[in-house]
Amino acid sequence: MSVEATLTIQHQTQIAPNIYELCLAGSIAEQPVTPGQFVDIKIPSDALLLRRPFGVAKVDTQQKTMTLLYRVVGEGTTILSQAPVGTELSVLGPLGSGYPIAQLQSGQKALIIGGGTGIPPLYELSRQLVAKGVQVQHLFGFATQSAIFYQSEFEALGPTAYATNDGSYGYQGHIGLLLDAQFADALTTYDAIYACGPKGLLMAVDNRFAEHPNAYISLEERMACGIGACYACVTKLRSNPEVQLKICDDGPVFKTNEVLI
Amino acid sequence: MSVEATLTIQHQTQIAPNIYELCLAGSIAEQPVTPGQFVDIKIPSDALLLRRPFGVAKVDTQQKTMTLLYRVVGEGTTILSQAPVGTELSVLGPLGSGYPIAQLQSGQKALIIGGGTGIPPLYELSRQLVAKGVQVQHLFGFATQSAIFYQSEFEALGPTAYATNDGSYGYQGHIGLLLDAQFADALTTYDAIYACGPKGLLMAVDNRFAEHPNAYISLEERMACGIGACYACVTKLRSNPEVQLKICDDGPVFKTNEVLI
Amino acid sequence: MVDLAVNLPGLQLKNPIMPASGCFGFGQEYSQHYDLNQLGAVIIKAATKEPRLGNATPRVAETPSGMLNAIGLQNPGIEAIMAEKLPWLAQHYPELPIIANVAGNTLDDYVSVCQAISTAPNVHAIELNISCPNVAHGGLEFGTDPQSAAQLTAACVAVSQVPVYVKLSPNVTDIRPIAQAVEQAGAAGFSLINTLVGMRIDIRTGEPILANQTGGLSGPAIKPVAVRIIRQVRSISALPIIGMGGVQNATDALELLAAGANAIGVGTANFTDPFACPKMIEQLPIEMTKYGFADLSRFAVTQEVK
Amino acid sequence: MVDLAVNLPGLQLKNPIMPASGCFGFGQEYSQHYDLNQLGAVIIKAATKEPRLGNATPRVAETPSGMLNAIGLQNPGIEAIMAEKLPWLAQHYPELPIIANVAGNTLDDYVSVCQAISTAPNVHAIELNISCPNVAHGGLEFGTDPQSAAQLTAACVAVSQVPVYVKLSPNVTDIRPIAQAVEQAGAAGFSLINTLVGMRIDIRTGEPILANQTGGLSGPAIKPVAVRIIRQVRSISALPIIGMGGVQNATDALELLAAGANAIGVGTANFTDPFACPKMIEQLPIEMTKYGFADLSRFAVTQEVK
Ligand SMILES: Cc1cc2nc3c(=O)[nH]c(=O)nc-3n(C[C@H](O)[C@H](O)[C@H](O)COP(=O)(O)OP(=O)(O)OC[C@H]3O[C@@H](n4cnc5c(N)ncnc54)[C@H](O)[C@@H]3O)c2cc1C
Ligand SMILES: Cc1cc2nc3c(=O)[nH]c(=O)nc-3n(C[C@H](O)[C@H](O)[C@H](O)COP(=O)(O)OP(=O)(O)OC[C@H]3O[C@@H](n4cnc5c(N)ncnc54)[C@H](O)[C@@H]3O)c2cc1C
Ligand SMILES: Cc1cc2nc3c(=O)[nH]c(=O)nc-3n(C[C@H](O)[C@H](O)[C@H](O)COP(=O)(O)O)c2cc1C
Ligand SMILES: Cc1cc2nc3c(=O)[nH]c(=O)nc-3n(C[C@H](O)[C@H](O)[C@H](O)COP(=O)(O)O)c2cc1C
Ligand code: FES
Ligand code: FES
Repeated sequence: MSVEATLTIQHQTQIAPNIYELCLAGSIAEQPVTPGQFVDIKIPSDALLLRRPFGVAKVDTQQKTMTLLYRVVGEGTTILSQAPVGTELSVLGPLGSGYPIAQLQSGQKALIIGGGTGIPPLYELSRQLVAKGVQVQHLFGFATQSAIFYQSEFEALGPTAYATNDGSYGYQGHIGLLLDAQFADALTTYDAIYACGPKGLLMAVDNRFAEHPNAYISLEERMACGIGACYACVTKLRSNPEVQLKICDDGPVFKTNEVLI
Repeated sequence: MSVEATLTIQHQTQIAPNIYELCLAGSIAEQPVTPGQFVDIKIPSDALLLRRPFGVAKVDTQQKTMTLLYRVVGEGTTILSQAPVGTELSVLGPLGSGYPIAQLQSGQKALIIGGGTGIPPLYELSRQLVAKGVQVQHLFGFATQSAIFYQSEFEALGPTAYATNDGSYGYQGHIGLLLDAQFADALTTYDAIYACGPKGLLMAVDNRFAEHPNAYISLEERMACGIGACYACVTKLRSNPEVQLKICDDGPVFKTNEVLI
Repeated sequence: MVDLAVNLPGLQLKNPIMPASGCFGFGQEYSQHYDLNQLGAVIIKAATKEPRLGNATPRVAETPSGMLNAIGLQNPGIEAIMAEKLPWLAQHYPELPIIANVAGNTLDDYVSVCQAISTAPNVHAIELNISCPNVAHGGLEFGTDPQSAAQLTAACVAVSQVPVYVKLSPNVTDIRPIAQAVEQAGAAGFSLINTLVGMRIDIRTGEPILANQTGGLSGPAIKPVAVRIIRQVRSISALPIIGMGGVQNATDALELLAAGANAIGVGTANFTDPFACPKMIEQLPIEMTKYGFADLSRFAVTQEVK
Repeated sequence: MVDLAVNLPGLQLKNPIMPASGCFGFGQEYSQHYDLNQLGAVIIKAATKEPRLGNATPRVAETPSGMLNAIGLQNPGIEAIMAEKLPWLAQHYPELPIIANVAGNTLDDYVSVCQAISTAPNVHAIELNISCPNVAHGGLEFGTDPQSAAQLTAACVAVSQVPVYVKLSPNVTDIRPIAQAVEQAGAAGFSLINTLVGMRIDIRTGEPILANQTGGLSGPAIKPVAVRIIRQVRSISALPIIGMGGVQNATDALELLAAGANAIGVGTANFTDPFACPKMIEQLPIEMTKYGFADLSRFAVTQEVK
């Protein structure tokens, strides 16, 4: 059940160039989320009507806090990044379907693939998997070394490999190339594959793991209602493009080979 | 010379139902104003484009602070009243012509007539007159006793008579009636007359003191530019209605009998 | 006690607030958030003869105090709406009046959808959408020419079991001849306004943000246009008007009522706040009391507008 | 170094930013605040044959991210403008290109003002205002009918010593035939857009806030309409476009340029911030660098818009 509630900014820190860690306290954080779910935030500006969707990077149900990680890209995130501690935000969530994890057992292996601002929800995913005893391998793509965030946080959960476009850290090149070079047998090695990131990354994962029985990608699209009522955020079923699914509601997580990216 | 500058909210207090005292600190307050001048404030909301005009109730050039008194009437003043201490406001001013006071000598007598939210700029006026040694008599109209603000402040400067619509304080009835009842010889008794308030009050004053050589009223009108460029705030010259004056720039203060109210 | 009831042809409403077409789906999603019985009525998403996939994505973009949409009338088609969507509403909210928004490519499309959908027991009125800016055919074409608008209206009125409200476009030089033609053709009322045509461009690419290039502008940005058009149509017609365009709160609703509307559609505001409608219904009596109105009858406006 | 220069018929501009007509008077007031030589040009307030008193007050009202105005073309008349306003500008800012906005009731009015004002040495172009929504005669009438628009344009072009840009109204069903007619009649370019027609109502009284009832809607609220119309006209014409409508900052200016404009008018933003224009001129190279543009030439758009 998604709810609309007022959450309060508990702290907010810039953790990389243009990347902010936002910690919100309030009732929505009393319940755990399915990793991959997102929240839809009303930006505190009268002129901005549409809520902004952000993946949930961490929920601490004891502290009743929720952490989001976001990049400043436009007007809404600029205003959000300037909101002081104590600001009250209207938050709608948790929304969407999230990544299935119930099928995994302790000791099984999961490959978590992310790029840029697709990475935040993968942190809650990795936390929940590790809590179940699943062994996680992270594989993250960034433009350049300085853009990397949450490195130690992820490394604390499992081995973490990086690819950077300019080669300034880890493998040089995009995630697809790193997959081919160092994780060529991932299709069979991992019990589950989870991905979130830019379109190119999702296509690379969708492509390589189309046949994997347990591989998931998370999509982004411009949204209005966030709850499936307005048909803003549709994507077509690959097996039958006459059927459209709503990313906000049926997604944002889909199985590989399920939808047309 | 009017300037645009950032002023900071130093404190803000509700001093009567819906009436706020707002103290702003910053460069504009380093210079004295002509009483009756106003400032034009950008409300901190992205959706509200037009600045709001407010008479200057007090300038303290030593402390570099400026005091405004305003009533919450709509969206802009509602947002302003909720702005916390420390908020930075873009302020344009001081604007307009203000009340002439140079002609008065120490010992001369001035009658200051105001109603409701027309009263704020009369405080700075009275302060400056008293500083010159002018004897001031205040005459203020309010809807009801609880609406009265700045009573002790004005009484400290000179005798202050009140009229309330419901008779809950002072004279019962509007200012015109009080003028007729208790200040029937004001035309000759006072060396100067100054008024600011609702249209009815201004008409009553304009009417009664049309012939007074030193009587002034301050007008209000909806404004856009605030500096005389857009022709939003015009009023017609009484002697020649083909000539229009701009309230923001030629006014807001006019001589009695000068313009069509 | 303030009385919010409104009686219009086909519509006995306990209050004048209804979600606008396309901004509330077929009610299911928002029913997670609150009891839809609070609403005066619900205007459901456009129904067309065949299922429609709509336009490519991105379908929405934000603008100052507004948004653009180019959904393209995606809907499951009249059959599925009759078989699933309307029955779901009838089952969960048997007392809730539904207004069916009808769209199509051709006159025949419109006629067949009106005929079918007006037989659904919970459909109390039709909102004839001749003003959708986001489809290649039909839609706006019927809405910009008085004669085509009248022809379509007459044909739909003839086959409909319920009153037909015609939803007009603000994207015209003069709305009055169109409103007049539609009234003469037998419309029971008007729905005003649909979206303005707008565009946003992504500076990085120089390309429109919306895949459809243009989209319909809605939200508070268009409220002054809605007020103007409602008052213009009110000045030449006594027919009921469902007013919409930028209503975010009870004060906005009162402004559209004061312009001449008899009921209020709420679109974009649902996205900003999913509880916008129930909050408005709660706030309306408080605001009305503040301004001294005991019921909605004083909002009977007939002034002429230049 | 980013190059902001723009060369248009009659206008060698050091940058594309110019205050829009009616929002900057004749320059004197804003010259208290900054050196007008920073501007690309100034479009002065509408000039009419006789002095105009304009409409009754209130003349402005606020709307979400916008405002309404119904000034009604108040101006001191062509004689005073030629005798005082233009000479003041020529004396204080001899290098500053002035664009004269011309309005009237009849074709003859327009013609005589164009003839006179185009002889002023600092008037480099005329902006023919056939789109003012706030006057009873002329204005909008010429702007909604292709034939009248063409006739007026041809007559004004014939008598003008400087290029004539025609300012079109967005309050039409289809702007393209009007733009085409105006181009064929000899216009040097377009000015897009004038205001949308809107209204605000005071709930307390049920009466419009503006004495004129309706007013012109400007500001960011209309930016998506401006972008759409600029792109529509760009898709059928290669003539230069002075784009305006809701430009508040350099990013907005780039969006209108990307839509197809060649220069940018700034209206309402001057009221929100008297320094809006110089700030934009300062910010433009920074924003352009961010997006990788070395000059304004890449903004040559010809895509078709549905
Ligand atoms: C399910 C989901 C989860 C997301 N999670 C994250 C996250 O954890 N961290 C993060 O940094 N970003 C995330 N994003 C992207 C984030 O929503 C956008 O970066 C943000 O909305 C931009 O807002 P803005 O006002 O700064 O940009 P503007 O460009 O000014 O926004 C204008 C409009 O476009 C929309 N928009 C712009 N970019 C996107 C986008 N990429 N996806 C969807 N809508 C967009 C905005 O929501 C707004 O409606 C997520 C997006 C989706 C759909
Ligand atoms: C020269 C001058 C001096 C003023 N001094 C004071 C003062 O000292 N104290 C005080 O309380 N009020 C004063 N006012 C009135 C004050 O400007 C308005 O009450 C205020 O603008 C209302 O803003 P709002 O957003 O709350 O109201 P809204 O009604 O939401 O405002 C909408 C628009 O209408 C304008 N508006 C509304 N009422 C008025 C009005 N009475 N006069 C001019 N514009 C108006 C607003 O500025 C805004 O542009 C003065 C007005 C003028 C012209
Ligand atoms: C996402 C979206 C979808 C819409 N779909 C429809 C539709 O299917 N049929 C219709 O007649 N109007 C449709 N509209 C227009 C609204 O019903 C309404 O007329 C318009 O948005 C103005 O109201 P608002 O400003 O409250 O949103 C849609 C609007 C939006 C924002
Ligand atoms: C107060 C005001 C007065 C205006 N006067 C004129 C005018 O005299 N002639 C004209 O062509 N346009 C006039 N306009 C329209 C503007 O020039 C401009 O086209 C419009 O406001 C859109 O730009 P903006 O959103 O930047 O304000 C006026 C606009 C405003 C707000
Ligand atoms: S955002 Fe409305 S359906 Fe997804
Ligand atoms: S407000 Fe623009 S001239 Fe007075």
